[in-house]
Amino acid sequence: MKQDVVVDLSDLPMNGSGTASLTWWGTVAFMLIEGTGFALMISVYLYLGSLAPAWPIEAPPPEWGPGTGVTLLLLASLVPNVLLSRWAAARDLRKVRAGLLIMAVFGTAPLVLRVWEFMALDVSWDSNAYGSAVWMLLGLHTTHILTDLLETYVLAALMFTRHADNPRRFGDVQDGAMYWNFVVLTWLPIYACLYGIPRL
Amino acid sequence: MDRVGGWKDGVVLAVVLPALVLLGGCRLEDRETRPDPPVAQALGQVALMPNGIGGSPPEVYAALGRPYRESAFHLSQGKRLYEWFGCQACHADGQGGSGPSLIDGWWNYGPDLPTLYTTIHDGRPGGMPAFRDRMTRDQIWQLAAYVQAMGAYTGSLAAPGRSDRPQTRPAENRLPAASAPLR
Amino acid sequence: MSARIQDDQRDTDLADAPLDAALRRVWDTPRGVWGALATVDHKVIGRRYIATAFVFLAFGGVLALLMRWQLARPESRVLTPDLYNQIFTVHGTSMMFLFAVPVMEAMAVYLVPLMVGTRNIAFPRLNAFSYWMYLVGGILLWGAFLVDMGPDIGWFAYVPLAGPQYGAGKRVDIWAQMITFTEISALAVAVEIVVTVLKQRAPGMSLDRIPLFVWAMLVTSFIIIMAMPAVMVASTALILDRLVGTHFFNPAEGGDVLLWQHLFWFFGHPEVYIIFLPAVGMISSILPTFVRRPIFGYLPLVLAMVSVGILSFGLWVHHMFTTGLPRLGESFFTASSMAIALPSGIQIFCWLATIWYGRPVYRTPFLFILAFFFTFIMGGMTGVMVASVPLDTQLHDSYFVVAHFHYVLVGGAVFPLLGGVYYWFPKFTGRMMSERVGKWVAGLLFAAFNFTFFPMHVLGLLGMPRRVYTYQLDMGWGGLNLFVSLSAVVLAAGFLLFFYDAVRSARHGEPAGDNPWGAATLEWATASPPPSYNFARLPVVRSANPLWEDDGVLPVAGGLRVDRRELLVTTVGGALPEARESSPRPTIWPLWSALATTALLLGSILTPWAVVWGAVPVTIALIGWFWPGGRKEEES
Amino acid sequence: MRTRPLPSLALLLLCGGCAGWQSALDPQGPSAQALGQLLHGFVLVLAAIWLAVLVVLAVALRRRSRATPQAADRHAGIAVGTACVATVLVITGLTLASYVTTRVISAGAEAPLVVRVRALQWWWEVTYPGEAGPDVVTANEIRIPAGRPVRIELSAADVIHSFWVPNLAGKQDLIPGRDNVLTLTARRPGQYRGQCAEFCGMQHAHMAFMVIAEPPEAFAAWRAAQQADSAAPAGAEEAFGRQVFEQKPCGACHTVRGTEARGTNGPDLTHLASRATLAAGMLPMTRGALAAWIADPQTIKPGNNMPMVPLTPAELQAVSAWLATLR
Repeated sequence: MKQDVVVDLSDLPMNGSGTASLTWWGTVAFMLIEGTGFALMISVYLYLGSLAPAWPIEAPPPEWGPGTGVTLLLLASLVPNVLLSRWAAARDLRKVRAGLLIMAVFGTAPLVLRVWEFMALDVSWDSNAYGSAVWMLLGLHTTHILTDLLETYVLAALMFTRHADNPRRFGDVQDGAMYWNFVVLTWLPIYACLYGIPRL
Repeated sequence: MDRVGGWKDGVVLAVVLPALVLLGGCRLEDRETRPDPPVAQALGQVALMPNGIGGSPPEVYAALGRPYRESAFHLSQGKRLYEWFGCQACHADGQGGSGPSLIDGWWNYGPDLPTLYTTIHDGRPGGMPAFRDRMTRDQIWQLAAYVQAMGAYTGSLAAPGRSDRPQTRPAENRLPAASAPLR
Repeated sequence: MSARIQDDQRDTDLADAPLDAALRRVWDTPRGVWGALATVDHKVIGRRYIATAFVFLAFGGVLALLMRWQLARPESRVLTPDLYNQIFTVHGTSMMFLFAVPVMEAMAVYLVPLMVGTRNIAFPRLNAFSYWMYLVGGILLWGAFLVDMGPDIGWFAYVPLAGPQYGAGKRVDIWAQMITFTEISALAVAVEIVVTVLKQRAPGMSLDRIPLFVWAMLVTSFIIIMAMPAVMVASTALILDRLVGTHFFNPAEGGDVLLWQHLFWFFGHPEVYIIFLPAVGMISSILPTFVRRPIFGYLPLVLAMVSVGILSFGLWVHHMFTTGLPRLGESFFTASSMAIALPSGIQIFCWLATIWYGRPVYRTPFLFILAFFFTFIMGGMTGVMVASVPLDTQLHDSYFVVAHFHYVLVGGAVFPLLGGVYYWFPKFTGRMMSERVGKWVAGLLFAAFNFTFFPMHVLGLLGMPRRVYTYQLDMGWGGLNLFVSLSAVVLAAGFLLFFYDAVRSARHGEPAGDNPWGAATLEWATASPPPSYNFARLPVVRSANPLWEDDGVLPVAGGLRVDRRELLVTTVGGALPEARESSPRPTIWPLWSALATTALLLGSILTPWAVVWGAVPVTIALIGWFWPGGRKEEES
Repeated sequence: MRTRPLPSLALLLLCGGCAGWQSALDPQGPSAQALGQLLHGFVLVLAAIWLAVLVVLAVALRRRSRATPQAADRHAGIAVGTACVATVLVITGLTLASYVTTRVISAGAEAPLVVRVRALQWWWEVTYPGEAGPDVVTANEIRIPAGRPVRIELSAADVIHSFWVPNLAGKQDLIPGRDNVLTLTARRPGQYRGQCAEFCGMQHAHMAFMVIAEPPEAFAAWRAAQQADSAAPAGAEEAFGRQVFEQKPCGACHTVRGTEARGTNGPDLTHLASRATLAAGMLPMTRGALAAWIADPQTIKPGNNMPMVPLTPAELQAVSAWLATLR
C-alpha cells in the first residue's frame, strides 16, 4: 500500500509523564484490580457479620491501640509522600533521594506496628469465621504495604546508582507515590470496618 | 523472525510437558473403594509380638503399596469412621476423655500401624472395646491409619483438613499433633 | 542496504528498504532458544497463546468424548465414577479457564496492537509473564489429571464438597491454585489491553473510530478487572479453609456455604460475557467485510457492549435460584437477567440490518457467522428461560442447562472464534486456509453441534440431572443419549478437520497477500504475516474504516527513531500524539518471575510457609525484571 | 417409556406432553402444573421470536439492497428501534408471567403434614414427626396422601444436595447450615421418581428416591404400620439371618427396631421390605437384589459408604431372606 507521510512526530518528548505515561495507566489499572479485591473482602466481612447472631463471634472487639497507631502513621506518611511526588515532578534528585529514604522509614514503621495489630485482634484465624475474615482483611492490606515498601527500597537503591538521573526514574517515583496514597486510602474503610463495626 | 517461536512452541509446550508428568507419574491419589475379597481377608493377618505390642503388617499390605497411611482418601475415610463408630465418646477429637488422649505423644501400646490395628480389632483391657464385629478389616486399617496420622509428630501431606463442625483443636494437617495447642 | 544507523536516526530520512532493515535490527526477536524464551513480541506470544489454547480445547474435547462414551448406554461401566467426576471437572475447568477466556485474550494480544496501529502491546514483558503463568496453570491441571489427582468437584467447586472435610487429598488445592495461575495471567492481559487501547492508538483513531473488536476487548478487559478478583478471593478463602483451618465456609463456626456461591458467581456470570463479548466484537469486525458495507449502528453496538458489561455484574444470583434465597431478591435478579436481553437484542438487530443492506459473500468466516445466528439465538432464548425464577427450579442443574450453556458458549463464542480464525489466519501466517475444507468444517460443526446438544434440552426436561456418571435403564434416556453420543463423534470429526486444515494451510496454503478479504481495518494495512515492528510508519486514521477510503493511499506519521524500540502514546479521547515512548527489548526475567511465582504457589499447596520462603525468589526475579539495563530504550 | 430421539424433538417443538416417572413434561401436581404451563408459554413465545429472527436473516441474505446509504440507515434505524421496543415488551411480559407463577406456587402453602428430609452422601433420610406414637423414620421413599399439600423440610448432613421430583415441583437445594422448605402436592395416587440434582460426590448419579402418593386412608394405614417395631422372624432361616445381622457389622450402622441393631449411620431398615426400591432407587426390592447388594455394594455403587462385609453363602442367604420379610 502506498504511504503518504502526513504527520511529523519528531518533536514529541521521548517519554511521557503523568497521564501520558503508560506506567501511570498500568498503575491505575492495578489499583482498580486491588481496590475491587479490597471491596470484595470488606463485603465478605459484612456478609458474614450480617449472618452471625453476634459480631464479633466469641471475641472482644479488637483493641484500639496498635490499629490506630498504624492509621496515624499511614496518614502522617502522606505528607512526605506528597512532597516526594512533587520533588520527583520537579526532578530534584537530592530531595527525591532524601524523600525515598524517609518513605522507606515511614513504610517500615506501620509494618512493624502491624505485628502488634494482629495480636490486638484478640482472635485467631482458626477460631471462627470472624477471626478468618479479620485476619484475611488485615493480611491482604499488609501484603500491599509490604510490596509497596519493597518497591520503595528498590527505588531508593536505584536512585543512588548511575540510573538515577533519568526522567523515567522520576516517573517511577511518582507512580510509586500514587500507589502509596492508594494503600493508605484503602486502609481507611478497612480500619473503619475492623474497629467500628464490632462496636456498633 | 517468523521462524522464532509461535504456533509450534505453543503446541509443543502444552503437549509435551504434561506428557512428561505422565511419564514420571503414577496414580498418586487412587481411590480404591473395593478391596478384592481375598485381599480384604489377608488384611487381617497381622503378626503381633507375644506381648501384644509391635508387630509386622500382613504381607499383602506391602503388596498394596502401603495405601492406608499415605492415601488422603483412606485417611479421610478413617476420619469419617472415627465419628461413625463413636470414638469421640471416649477419645474426644483426640484429646481424650474417659479414654486416653491420642495426640499427646504417649501410646500405651505403641504407635505402629499393626498395633493400632490390633487395638481396634481386638480391644484392650481398661475399656477399649473390640471392633472386629462392627467394622470390616479394610475399615479398621483406615481408622488405624487415621489415628496414627492424628497423633504423628511430623505433619503429613495426606492428612485431612478441618471438619465442618465446631472446632476443638487445629486440624490434622496443620501441625504435628503433639505440639498443637489444646484449648 | 544496511546504511549505518546513527544515534537518533529518524524514519523520515529513510527509504522503504533501509527503514525495514533498521527496524528489524531493533525489533526482531533473536533466534535460538534464548530468543524463544525471552521474546516480548506480542505476535509471537499471541500465536503461542492461541496454539496452546487450542491444544487445551482438543484435550477438553477428548474428555467430552470419553464422557459421551460412558453415557451412551445406561449403567455403562466404561469409566468409574471417580474418574468420570475428574473428567467432567477437568473438561469444564479446562474449557473455561484454559481455553475460552485465554483464547479470546490471545486473539486480542495478537490483533489489538495491529488493529489500533501500534508496534507492540503495552507492557510486553508482563505479556510474556502472563503466557508463562497461563501455561504453568494448564500444565498443573492436566498433569494432576494424568496422575489421578485431577479435581473432582465440578468447575465451580461448591463447598462443602470442595471443602477440607469432603475434598480429600490435594485435588481441590490443585484446582484452586490453577485458578490463581489463570487469573493472574488473565488480569495481566486485561491491563495490557486496557492501556494499549486507551493510550497506544494510531493518531486520529478517536473513540468513534476504534474497530468494534477492539471496543469489545476494552469492555471485556474492564469486566475481567472487576470480576476476576472475586474468584481470587474465593479460591484463596477455599485454600485457607483447607490448609490453615479458617472458617469462611464452615457454618458451625459462623461461616457460610452460600458465601462461596455468591463470590464464585459474582465472577462466574461476568465470565460468560468475558467469553461472549470478544466473540461479539469479532462478528462486528468480520461481518462488514463479507457484506461489503460498513457496520450499521456503530454507536448502539458500543453502548450495547458497555451496558452488557455493566449489567453482567447484576445477574449472579440467577445461578442460585434454587438455594432458597428471599423471594424479593430473586425477582429482582429475574428482572435484571431478562434486562440483559435488550442490549444483546440490539446487537443482533444491528447485524441483521447490516446484512439487510449489504451484499453477502459466502466465504467460510461468514458461514460461521450464520451458524452463530442460528445457535446463539437459541441459546439466548433458553437463557431467558433459565433467568425466570420459577422455570429455573425445573431447569437448573439438569441437562437443559448443559444444552443451554453449550449453545451460548459454542454457538455464541466458539463459532465466531473459528470464523475469526479463518478470517485472520492469512494475517497470522501469510497463507489462506482452504475454502473447500472450511465449508465442510462449518457445515459439519454446525449440524453435529445441533444434533449433539439439542436433544439435551429434552433430556433435561425428562428429568436427567447434570454431572451424573450414569443413569438407570428404566429412565428411558438411553435412546437420546446414544443419539447424542453418536453426534458427538461427528462433532469431534468436524474439529479434527479444522485442525487438519489449520496445520496443512500453515505450510501449504495459498499465499494471502496483505489484505486478501478487502477488509477495512488497520491490521490489513501491513504485510501478512506482519513484520516484527508491525508498521514501518505508524498509520494515521481519518475514519472508522480506514482502508476503505477511496484513494488507496495510507496516510502515515513520520519522525520516530529507528535506533531503539519506539512507539507512540496518544490521548485517550481523540488519539492526538502525546509522546514517543520506548518499548522493552526481549528479556528472560518474565520467565524467571513466572517460575518463581510457580514455586511459591505450588509450594503453598504443600505448606503455608512456602509463601514466606517463596517470596524471596519472586522478589529477586521482580527486581531483575525492573532494574534498568542502560539500553537506548532507557533514554529520555 | 422409551423415548426415541426424533419424535422427542418433534414432541418438544409441538409442546406435546411427554410422560415419564421423572419428567417435568408430565406434571402431576399443582406446582409442576403451573411450571409446565409457564414452560409451554415461554417455549412458544421464544421459539416464535427465534424463528422470526431467522426468517429476517434469510430474507436479508436473499434480497439485494438498492437503497442509498442514507435511506438504508434511516430505515434500519426505525426497524432496529421497533425491534428494541418489541424486545422490551416481550421480556416485560415474560418477567410478569414468571412473577405471577411464583405467587401461584407459593400461595396456599398451608400444609398440615410435615415430612423432614435429610440428605446424606448418597441417600435420603425421611422422618415423619410423630403425632401419636414414635417418629416414623424411613429412607429413600416419601409416602404422601394424594391430593393434600405436604410440607417437606429439607436439611443436609454433609454436602449440598438438591431435592427434585420434576413431576410434582421444581427443585430445592439442601444446604448445610441453611434449612429450606418445599410444598409438594400429588394430584393422583402414583409413583413419582426424584433424584439429587446438585453434584454431591461419587454416587451423585445414584441418589434417587420415590415419592409414593396414596389415597389418604392407605397413607394413614401405612403410617400406623411403620410405627410398629419390626416383625419377628417367621422361620429358622429368618431367625438365623437376624442373628447374623446383629452379630456382623450390619447393626453398627443400621437400625432395625425390635432388634439389637441400633446403628444410625445408614438407613433405618425396620420396614425395609415395604419400600419400593433398594439402595436409593437403584434396585427393585426383591430378595435377590438384597443379596446382590449386600454381597458386593462397592461394585453396584462404587464409593458408597456401605462396606463389603464378608459373609458365607449361608449367612448371605439368611440375611437377605430375613430383610425381605421386614415389611
